[in-house]
Amino acid sequence: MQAVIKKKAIELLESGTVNRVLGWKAGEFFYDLTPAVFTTPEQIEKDFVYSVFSGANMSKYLIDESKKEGKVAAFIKPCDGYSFVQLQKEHRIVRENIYAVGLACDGMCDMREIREAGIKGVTSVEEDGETLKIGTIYGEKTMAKKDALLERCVHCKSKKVVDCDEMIGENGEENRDCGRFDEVEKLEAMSPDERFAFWRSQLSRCIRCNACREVCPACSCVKCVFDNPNSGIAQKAAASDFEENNFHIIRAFHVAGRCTDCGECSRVCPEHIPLHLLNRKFIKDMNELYGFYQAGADFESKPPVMNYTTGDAEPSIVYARGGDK
Amino acid sequence: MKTEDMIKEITRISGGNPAKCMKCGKCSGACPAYDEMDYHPHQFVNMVLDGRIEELAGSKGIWNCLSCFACLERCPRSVEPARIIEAVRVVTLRKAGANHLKPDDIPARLDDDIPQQAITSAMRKYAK
Amino acid sequence: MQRIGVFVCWCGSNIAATVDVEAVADALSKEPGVVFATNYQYMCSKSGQDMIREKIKELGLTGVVICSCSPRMHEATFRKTCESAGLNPYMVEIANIREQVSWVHKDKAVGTEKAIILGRAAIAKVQLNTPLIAGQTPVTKRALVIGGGIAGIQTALDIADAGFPVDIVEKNPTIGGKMAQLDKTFPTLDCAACILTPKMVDAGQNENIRILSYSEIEDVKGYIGNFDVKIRRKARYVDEEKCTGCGTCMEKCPMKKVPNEFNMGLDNRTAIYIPFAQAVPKVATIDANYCLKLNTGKCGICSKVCLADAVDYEQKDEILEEKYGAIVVATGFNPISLEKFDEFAYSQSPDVVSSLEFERLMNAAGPTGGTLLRPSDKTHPHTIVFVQCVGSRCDASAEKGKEYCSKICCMYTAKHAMLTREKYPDTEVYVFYIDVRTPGKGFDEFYRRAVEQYNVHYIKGMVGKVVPEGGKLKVQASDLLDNRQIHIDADMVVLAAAIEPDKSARPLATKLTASMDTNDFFTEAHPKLRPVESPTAGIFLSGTCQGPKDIPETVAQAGAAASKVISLLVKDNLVGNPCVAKPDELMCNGCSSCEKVCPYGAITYEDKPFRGPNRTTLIRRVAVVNPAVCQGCGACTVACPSGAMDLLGFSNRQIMAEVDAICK
Amino acid sequence: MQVDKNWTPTIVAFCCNWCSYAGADLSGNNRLSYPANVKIIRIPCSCRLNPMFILRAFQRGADGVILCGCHPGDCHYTTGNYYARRRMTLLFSMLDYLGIEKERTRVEWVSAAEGAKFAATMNEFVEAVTALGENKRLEDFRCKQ
Repeated sequence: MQAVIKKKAIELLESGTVNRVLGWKAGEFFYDLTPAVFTTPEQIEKDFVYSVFSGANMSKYLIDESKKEGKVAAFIKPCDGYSFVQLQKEHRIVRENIYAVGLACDGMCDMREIREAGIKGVTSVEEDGETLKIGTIYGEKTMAKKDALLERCVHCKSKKVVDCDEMIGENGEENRDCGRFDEVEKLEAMSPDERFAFWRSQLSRCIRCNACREVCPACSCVKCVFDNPNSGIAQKAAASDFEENNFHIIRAFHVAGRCTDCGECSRVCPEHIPLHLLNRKFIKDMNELYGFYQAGADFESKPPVMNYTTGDAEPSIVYARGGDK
Repeated sequence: MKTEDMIKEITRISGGNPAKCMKCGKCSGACPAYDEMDYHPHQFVNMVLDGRIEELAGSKGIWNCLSCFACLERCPRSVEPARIIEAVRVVTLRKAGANHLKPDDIPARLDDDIPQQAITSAMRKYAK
Repeated sequence: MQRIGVFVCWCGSNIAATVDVEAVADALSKEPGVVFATNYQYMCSKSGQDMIREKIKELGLTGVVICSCSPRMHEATFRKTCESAGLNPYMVEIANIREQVSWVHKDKAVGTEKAIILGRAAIAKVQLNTPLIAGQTPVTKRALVIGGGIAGIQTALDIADAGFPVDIVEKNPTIGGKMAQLDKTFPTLDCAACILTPKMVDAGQNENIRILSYSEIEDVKGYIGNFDVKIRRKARYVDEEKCTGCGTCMEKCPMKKVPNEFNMGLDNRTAIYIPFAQAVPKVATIDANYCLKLNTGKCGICSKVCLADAVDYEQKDEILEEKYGAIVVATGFNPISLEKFDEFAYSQSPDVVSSLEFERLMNAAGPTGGTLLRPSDKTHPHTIVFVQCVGSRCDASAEKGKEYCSKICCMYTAKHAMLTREKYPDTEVYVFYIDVRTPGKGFDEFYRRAVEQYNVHYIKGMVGKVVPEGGKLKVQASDLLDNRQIHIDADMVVLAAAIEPDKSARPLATKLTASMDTNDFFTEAHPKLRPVESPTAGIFLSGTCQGPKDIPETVAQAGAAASKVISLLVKDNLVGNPCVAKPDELMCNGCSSCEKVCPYGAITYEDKPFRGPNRTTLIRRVAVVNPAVCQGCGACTVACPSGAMDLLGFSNRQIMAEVDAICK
Repeated sequence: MQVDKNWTPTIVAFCCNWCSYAGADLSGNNRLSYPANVKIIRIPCSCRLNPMFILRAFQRGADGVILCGCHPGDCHYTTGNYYARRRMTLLFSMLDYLGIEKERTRVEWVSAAEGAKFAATMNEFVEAVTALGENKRLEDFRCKQ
């Protein structure tokens, strides 16, 4: 796959279709791939990496990149694709300045899962069909790829790239039966006390590094309310339980209906807080109450929070739904 | 079964809602078996709504409904009397506990001219 | 820091009996920013107001808090008071200590404590108040009426009567609309043409009215008082100024096989045509789809025979740009397509007709010259079956038809039945009905006349199917009251088709940013209290574009819409509500969230240059609120994720300050 | 839980200007009493209520927050309460999901003619919140005296 993508990237540069390519390169470690912009075929040959760790959602970088001189090539995985379309709907990216190459994706891996499987001292990871060949300082080990997938890939909601100029690999289909709400349901079935305890145990670890916000394609405000001294709720660090809750509730609310469930927030959280469970709660509620909605699946629909029907459920439905005492 | 439960059961099986009926009578206007029945399609709906189900179930008319779906096709309110009458028949049969046919018996009785709908309908009636 | 004066009102004993007003004034005098606090018997009295004025001047107050009755009662009063003393009226806040305190809490200690808290909240809010100035926008004193049916004509006539210029934009070659096609009108049975055509002539001759026929709305920009409208004047290939409407071209035109839409396609017309004798403007139009000259380049007869030299095959569509202060939508209705109702054999037999077609068959100017003949064999029908509610009152989940009652069918069917029996007493007439709905002046009497005097057979039931067979129409129907199925061999079947808004209405609504319901009827600003206004300011509704209506209702609504337009156009300037949404450009993402929830279409977007890093310039799309259109509901403020959108007078910080003061 | 007998909850009621604020006025006009812990904040429309305000109220020590607006279909701005209805439904569901007592938040539609309903609603709501006791789960300890 990497070879094909590199070839395509070089071809696009050399043909003059684009003057730069948005892709991935190795970060501090081989598994923390970071997005990067390449301008020459040489750079691509040398640094461009596409591996099972190319999880980073590229769409947010296009907000700035698409406004620069000339066309930029971007490689769009299915989940990036939803954000890509959503951002176009929000007029945040200039589509004409982008050459989008859709990538068929069968899941990205999580280094944490590999470590948790007891594999230490990892020096390389190679994909070999269904298995991962893992080089370690203690010799080569293997592991099934499905056991190392990122959470969002375990419950992959779609393999379809909604919008691109060409595809590498076969475009896939949506999968509404992916079980991504199972965890939410488990929480809903708990008692309020248990839920409170669960979320305290999670959110109290928040160090307010803002990684979730910075990586989130929906959290792309020019200026975030939490950074704006005039908003009345600006804060640098959470000084109390309340502020820990407040930040995440407001953040989830602000992206409700625009969140494509790309899972980046949870992927980057250094405290491993399952933040996607907050967004998914909103998505699940909206699906159940207002009909299925996938942000970024099309160019026309209004998000449920910016829409209504005269027969919508009353807020009191909350008292009747979900887990009770 | 209590009357209310019967109404609920019939509504559930039919998938329709007799309360939507505006009593226009288009069903009875469309029915080709009208004269074969003691109660007519528009009456089915109303009788279910009124809870006069015993009376309806006891009538011969319900067995004369051909399930041609003319009423269902033309009903402007999506009440779909054909489904309701089918539901009444199903309830009647189930109540009688008389599964005249076992599923295994059905194939032997099939002939080529039986419409697919009738086979399905027979399965629903007789199979437990 | 503001310099705030607090004035606590006793309201006689209304407040003072259960609130210790002195303690309230005393406590509030210690709040930050408060430079003066007092209490007085009646703040709203002249001497009370004088005291406020005096203190504003004497102490240089920059904010005023009045603890008194509900702001719904006297907010306006106190705002005026302060304005007359030179203080911006929006620097006043009211703490409602009567309706919310003294009248609902009996215990004086409890009441006093709550009054102090409400006072504190008001003070906290005033701290953050900013002077607001209501914007003024000039009004273009000209109205646009879209649609030239009876609704549009009446609205235009009434507006013109008040002295304002009006343009009527009509997509067809003539005004007149559906009413021009009708034979008689219920319940008086006057001839539709006799009462409509004089109005059409009036409209054509009125010096304040300009009729732009054969034209469509291309684009609408702007807002109440200041709309910029682009109107497409479709090429009619005839110079309107030169054409005298003599009709010679129509006589000579060799293309005579064009379905005549005015007669519902029941006969033919020529390619160059005037829709009907009383058309206004009485100008010929060439139908480009059929004209031989335009399609093959050969012919040109009309041009040769035209003495006025009016025919111009080179004419092109033109775009007219005009400014208007108000827009009235009067786009009307059409009967629904009956294709999906083939149980009635509409597409199988020409003798199954819609009511509007029947109307033409009865009309003296219609295809049969007013003699009722079957379309198939031009013989006189002896048995006619009328079917009501065809496509009306259908379930939402049904695949065909409309959920609503079309309202006019019961009456026109009674009219048709009656007229048939009157002219042709040897005809048997059956009307199948579900309900006969006749709520209108003289309506039920009319229907009863059809039954009692004219012996029309009204049968409660519905036709289940119609089968053409041997020159007859076999009608199978139910008679619910007799509990039998009946079979009639009819010569004609007339279907009372549901009516639906004209297809042009939906794209027009988008251009106007006016809202519509799921049936494509325009929604009104308030279903009871503002029935002729759209929620979008400056857009008014007339006739069936808002919902099914008969002629008297349409005319009444047309007049009402006109009076609303007139009361807008007489103003030189519109004074806005200054408590409107205001976006902070520096924070705006341009994501369109706010626009999606704005019920008034007050928000647009602009690409603006901003300073970027390293002396670069970045172009960003940002929201712009038109204060003349914004009504200040605040829906956008919550939709905005970045908090760039705020509401003046009810800003995020003001409301949070109130929250803080109350929860302290 | 230990309940201080003298403790009364702090309730913030956001009322839309056109219906519910007028309804509250009417309950005053008719001298229909409700507990003094209810403090009303006037907003132009129920759709003006930002979830931030609700969280802020809890932070600053409110024990219950109620939003009152025009009945759906009667909004002065035609559509405001429809948006408010969706937003509040989702927010309340989220609060419940975080384990915060769902009885602390409520939406009621009160028309300008429903003074009696306003008073009854407030009585009922105060009772419900009193039964729950103090808000501990969304408070900010720094804001306590």
